[in-house]
Amino acid sequence: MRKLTYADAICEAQLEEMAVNEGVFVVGEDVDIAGGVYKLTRGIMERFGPKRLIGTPVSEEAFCGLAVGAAMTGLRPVVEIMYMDFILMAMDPLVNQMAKIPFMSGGQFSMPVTIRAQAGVGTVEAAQHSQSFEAWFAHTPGLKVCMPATVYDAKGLLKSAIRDDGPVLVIENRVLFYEEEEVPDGEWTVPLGKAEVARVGTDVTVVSLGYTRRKALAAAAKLDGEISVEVIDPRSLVPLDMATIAASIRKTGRLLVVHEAPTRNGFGAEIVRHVIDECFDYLDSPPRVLGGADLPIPFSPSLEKACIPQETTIANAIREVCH
Amino acid sequence: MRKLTYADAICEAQLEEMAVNEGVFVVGEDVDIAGGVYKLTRGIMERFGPKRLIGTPVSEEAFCGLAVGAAMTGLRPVVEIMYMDFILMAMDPLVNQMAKIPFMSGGQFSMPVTIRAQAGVGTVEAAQHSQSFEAWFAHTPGLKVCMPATVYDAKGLLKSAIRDDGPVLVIENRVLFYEEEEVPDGEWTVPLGKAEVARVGTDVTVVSLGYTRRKALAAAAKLDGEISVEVIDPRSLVPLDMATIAASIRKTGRLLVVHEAPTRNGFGAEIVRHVIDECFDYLDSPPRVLGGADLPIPFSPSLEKACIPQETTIANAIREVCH
Amino acid sequence: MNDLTRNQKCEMFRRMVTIRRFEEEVKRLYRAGEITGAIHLYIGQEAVAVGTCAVLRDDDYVTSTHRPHGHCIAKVFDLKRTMAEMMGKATGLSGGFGGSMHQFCKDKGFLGGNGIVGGGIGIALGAAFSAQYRGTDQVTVCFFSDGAANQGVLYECLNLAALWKFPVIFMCENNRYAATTPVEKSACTKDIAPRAAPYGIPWAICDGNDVLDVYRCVSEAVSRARAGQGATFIEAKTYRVEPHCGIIADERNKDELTTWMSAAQDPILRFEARLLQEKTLSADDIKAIREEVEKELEDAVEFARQSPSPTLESFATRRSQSYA
Amino acid sequence: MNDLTRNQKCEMFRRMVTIRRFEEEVKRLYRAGEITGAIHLYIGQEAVAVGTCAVLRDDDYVTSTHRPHGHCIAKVFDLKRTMAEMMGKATGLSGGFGGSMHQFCKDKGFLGGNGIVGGGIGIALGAAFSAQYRGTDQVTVCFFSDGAANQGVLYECLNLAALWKFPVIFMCENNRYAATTPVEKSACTKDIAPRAAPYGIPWAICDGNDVLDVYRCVSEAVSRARAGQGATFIEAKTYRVEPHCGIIADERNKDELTTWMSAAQDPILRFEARLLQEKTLSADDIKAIREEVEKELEDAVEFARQSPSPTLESFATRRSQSYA
Ligand SMILES: Cc1ncc(C[n+]2csc(CCOP(=O)(O)OP(=O)(O)O)c2C)c(N)n1
Ligand SMILES: Cc1ncc(C[n+]2csc(CCOP(=O)(O)OP(=O)(O)O)c2C)c(N)n1
Ligand SMILES: [Mg+2]
Ligand SMILES: [Mg+2]
Repeated sequence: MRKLTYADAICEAQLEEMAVNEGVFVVGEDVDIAGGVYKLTRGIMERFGPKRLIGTPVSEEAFCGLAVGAAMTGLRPVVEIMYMDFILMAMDPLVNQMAKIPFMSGGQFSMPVTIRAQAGVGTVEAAQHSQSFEAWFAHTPGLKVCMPATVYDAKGLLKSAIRDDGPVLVIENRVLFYEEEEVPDGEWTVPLGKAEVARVGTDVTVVSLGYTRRKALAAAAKLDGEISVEVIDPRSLVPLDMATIAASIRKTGRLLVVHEAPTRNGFGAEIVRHVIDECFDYLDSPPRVLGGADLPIPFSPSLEKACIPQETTIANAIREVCH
Repeated sequence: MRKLTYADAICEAQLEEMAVNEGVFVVGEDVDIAGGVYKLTRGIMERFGPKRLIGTPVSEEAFCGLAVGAAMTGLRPVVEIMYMDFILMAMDPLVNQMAKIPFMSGGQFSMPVTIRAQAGVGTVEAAQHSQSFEAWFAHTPGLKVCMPATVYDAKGLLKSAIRDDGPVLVIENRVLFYEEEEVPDGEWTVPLGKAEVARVGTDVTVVSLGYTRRKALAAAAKLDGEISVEVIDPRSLVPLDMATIAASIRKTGRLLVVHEAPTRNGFGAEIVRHVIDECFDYLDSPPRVLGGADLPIPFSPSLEKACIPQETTIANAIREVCH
Repeated sequence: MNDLTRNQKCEMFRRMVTIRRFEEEVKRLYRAGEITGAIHLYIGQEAVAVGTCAVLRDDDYVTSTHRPHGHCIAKVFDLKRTMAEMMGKATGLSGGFGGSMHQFCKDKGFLGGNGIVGGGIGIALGAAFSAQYRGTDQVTVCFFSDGAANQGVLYECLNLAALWKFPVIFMCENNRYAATTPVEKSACTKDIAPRAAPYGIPWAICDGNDVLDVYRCVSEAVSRARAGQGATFIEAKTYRVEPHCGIIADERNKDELTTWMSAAQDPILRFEARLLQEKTLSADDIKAIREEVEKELEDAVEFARQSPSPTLESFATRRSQSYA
Repeated sequence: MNDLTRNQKCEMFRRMVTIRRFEEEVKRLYRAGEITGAIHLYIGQEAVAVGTCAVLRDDDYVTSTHRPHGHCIAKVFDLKRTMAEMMGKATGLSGGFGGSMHQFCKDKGFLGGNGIVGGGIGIALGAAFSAQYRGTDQVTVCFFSDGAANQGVLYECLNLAALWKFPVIFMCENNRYAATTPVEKSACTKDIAPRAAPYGIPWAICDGNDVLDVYRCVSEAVSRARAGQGATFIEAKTYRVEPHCGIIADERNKDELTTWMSAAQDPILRFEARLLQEKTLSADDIKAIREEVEKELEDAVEFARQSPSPTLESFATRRSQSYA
């Protein structure tokens, strides 16, 4: 075992995949200078040079389009979108093109594009630097979506994404970049579509997306003795590992979904829909979603905190679900 | 009473609001030539001239940005986006700018922009001309969203949208454009946030979005005698009239939501979440969503039909919910 | 063009006639209800597609638009599968999943039509990048029209293509209209090609109704691209003879239409006259070509009609492959 | 500039010094943890904001960027509320909801900073449209930098501004960097302004570290715009002295930095020298101005510190107003 940060896990995944497949290249703003603004491409220049690590102008639509064309002609692009908010400049290549061409072409083209985009609330960067769009992309047929919340998953999911023949959106969490965790030596992958039971419990199932996994675990620890909380991190949203979630709910009979994205039409609603479909008769109380406020994220630090789930609000919501 | 088409209802709403407020102007591609490609701006040029009916080049990002700046400085733009799919070129002005500026500016700026975009499956135009993004925009704090399914609502909701001081997305349905209905003479509005009970029933509640209202009504008629179906058209998704939906479910104990957008993380899931929150104890069976397939819309006409709810699949789904 | 052989010219003529007749047939089938959807015809622009693709190799790339039949026939030349796609059949180029606007042919480097105006430009950039990355001398041609020239992505891509010396040709078919909007109302200047100038990208304007002028201009651009000298921007002045799309009324000036369809302007009549005049082909040769085209077209329609629709099963298979 | 009065020059100098000192203070407060978030400092570019806004009226419009403090102070000149916004206080220009990147002031035509690179360009187009629509002679200035010049929306807007003769000035502050990327790596040509040429938009390059050169250039553009003669594109050559953002490491060449901060280049030192030389101000005048600025800045910081945070109640009120 060794210690690794989330940011370095991202670097490692890219380095390893670049080493085994020379069609893999990384493209994005500032990625080529000093390991990137957030140091998520450190070490790549030294090892693979500017041919395979391409810093771009601020032209998101063009370089995401470039990824589509490159993937259709035999390459395997990894695109870094600095903040997920900026993906709004590149919605045509993502949604109209890469998500659809494999299908529209009758299966002629595969589309091995990985989009790495960072989300996360908590760095006081206000409404245009705090958005979480996982629900949008989950609603876009043809895209896969995952949200690594641990260092282990940051590396393992990214490697699976790069190897996947379809477009995969990997939502990285900016608040976690420099957090260290113990990880195994060497290589590993985490398959897309496999949830992790992050904590075993018997009274209630908490499904947490991305960073909220940590807060949910903290809340669960706090409730220890009072309520036995099972925490599940789905890790990928599309495909979604409903088997693991459903098994948990058949045991606990209760569900709380937690995410930072706005509650209205968030991915929480989608999980509730599935659970109602598959586990209705096992439910002891109505499944609930604790998402972010249905507001843009305010700048003022105190209000920012109030807009997303926190350890205490999660604990309270768990209590309510278990009333 | 008189007969009016859905397209003419849209024209009337714009003409009437332009007459009472000289800050109202209409902007979009081809809107100024011969009443627009789909004749949704007929009569405006004759009455208000090119100053207030502005045909643009194919530059969606620029003219949606223009609407933001115009609204911030005292005007009341109505923007036509030809197909909703093309809104992907303008996500920054819509989501990062107009949805957020009223909030980020601490309430200094209002944002009276109406975006008219057309959706609809059934005209055999394949994956890039068939998308329904209502769930995305419902998930975007700061935007209101409505989906008129009748001629009456096409006019009434659009007038309310134009009068609203915040950005409102009006999703028009291309398949309905030339359908005629009987409507009252003169002026009316339909408030945002008010559902309509389109058919009264006692056994099951069907909530239908947009065009599926017609198919749901047809399915309900077909089931007459077998199952008594209540059909509710929420008309606006944000704000959502949960009171009307909840009252219906307290009566029927059963729910089916129908929409054309992909099922995964569609607005159906959001309605299910609300119903579970508010009516769990009244439910006799698990609420279900019958949405579109989680696939891009295929071109082949037979497959296109198979990808969205049809009268018979709705009837079957109603039967299942009532098993 | 002295470097073109008789066979080449003959083939170019054949393809132009094929496109014209294909489009006329599509129009007829659309009216008869055998083809449905949004159909954008290429009639009047045949010289651009053919003059361009005649320069290209099979392994070169092309990105196309919502008006792709001409480009597709010029590059792929598979009437049967193209017609089958128009009818949404399983034997179509895209298996019936794409339709008119989404013809794709991987084997011939045809990276697809595109329902999004401007949607192919970034894809072309990526194909050009890919050739450079893989160290091949493949060239990419990006077709678009005057309307698409107002999409910002074009300028992002011009900058990148210049900065990185990509082997790409931006081929702007200025057919004077974007849907119903005349180019004078959408572009602030008379010509579009000079918009490439500030990026240091060589640009040229050619007569888009003269297949040899197109060929000449594209040949130069392709040589430059293959030699690693980067991008070129070409504006081909032409005219869209048909209404924008099956469903849309056309309120254009009749005189304008008549002029562009006259023997002095029609790209096929012009090329035919030239071939006759320079005695490359005789009137009998031309008649024979036209008859062959007729026969092939008939076969293609028949093939398309007889072909099965894609089934729900093939649908499900594809789904499990690429769609989660 | 002979047409500038002593008072005007004096005020320009004061604002430049104010911006510089404001930014230095922000840096200090950021390090001390009193200001949080993503902070982009304007140090070194003061001549651009001040030279530009000195030409404008209160009812003219400005759109800004992620680096808005300079533009905001130059146009709005309300240190207290600007500083309060930096701390997310209820008395801030945006009530604490916007923060550093989202300062707004409707009364002074300040249409906001913008967290999206290029996000303000379309908004500026709309403000210019609006003035023309309402028949006023208001002018709009759109500030952006070399990085934003690679966003396609700029070219869409240039075309529209030219086509419709909008009273808008595109002010590109070429400060040589976009985050860590030097302009040579992002733009395929040396200058950015000539990219406006194909649109028929007059363009100019000015010395962005010389406030009088900026003033002169913008004056001409504003006259043209007010007279209904349409848009202008100005590139102001300047330099971003601080790292891109509080959190980002800076690996630039030290010599480059030293040169640009030298008395020969620093915009404030240059203007000061000039004012002294032409005897517009004495050394004492300058000292007095600097002291006044110091005092005002202290007051502003104190005001911000003492101000309350926005409450959940104000939040709820706003919510019911604008948010469904
Ligand atoms: C992004 C986008 N906006 C609008 C449309 C609707 N539309 C389809 S074709 C067209 C006109 C395109 O004109 P041009 O680029 O000149 O192509 P042409 O039709 O002349 O081949 C428009 C506006 C679209 N398909 N995509
Ligand atoms: C659309 C978008 N892409 C990327 C970013 C991240 N980002 C913030 S500032 C910046 C550099 C901008 O450079 P420039 O336009 O030159 O402005 P400057 O920082 O020099 O003022 C980048 C890439 C962003 N905010 N928005
Ligand atoms: Mg055209
Ligand atoms: Mg810069």
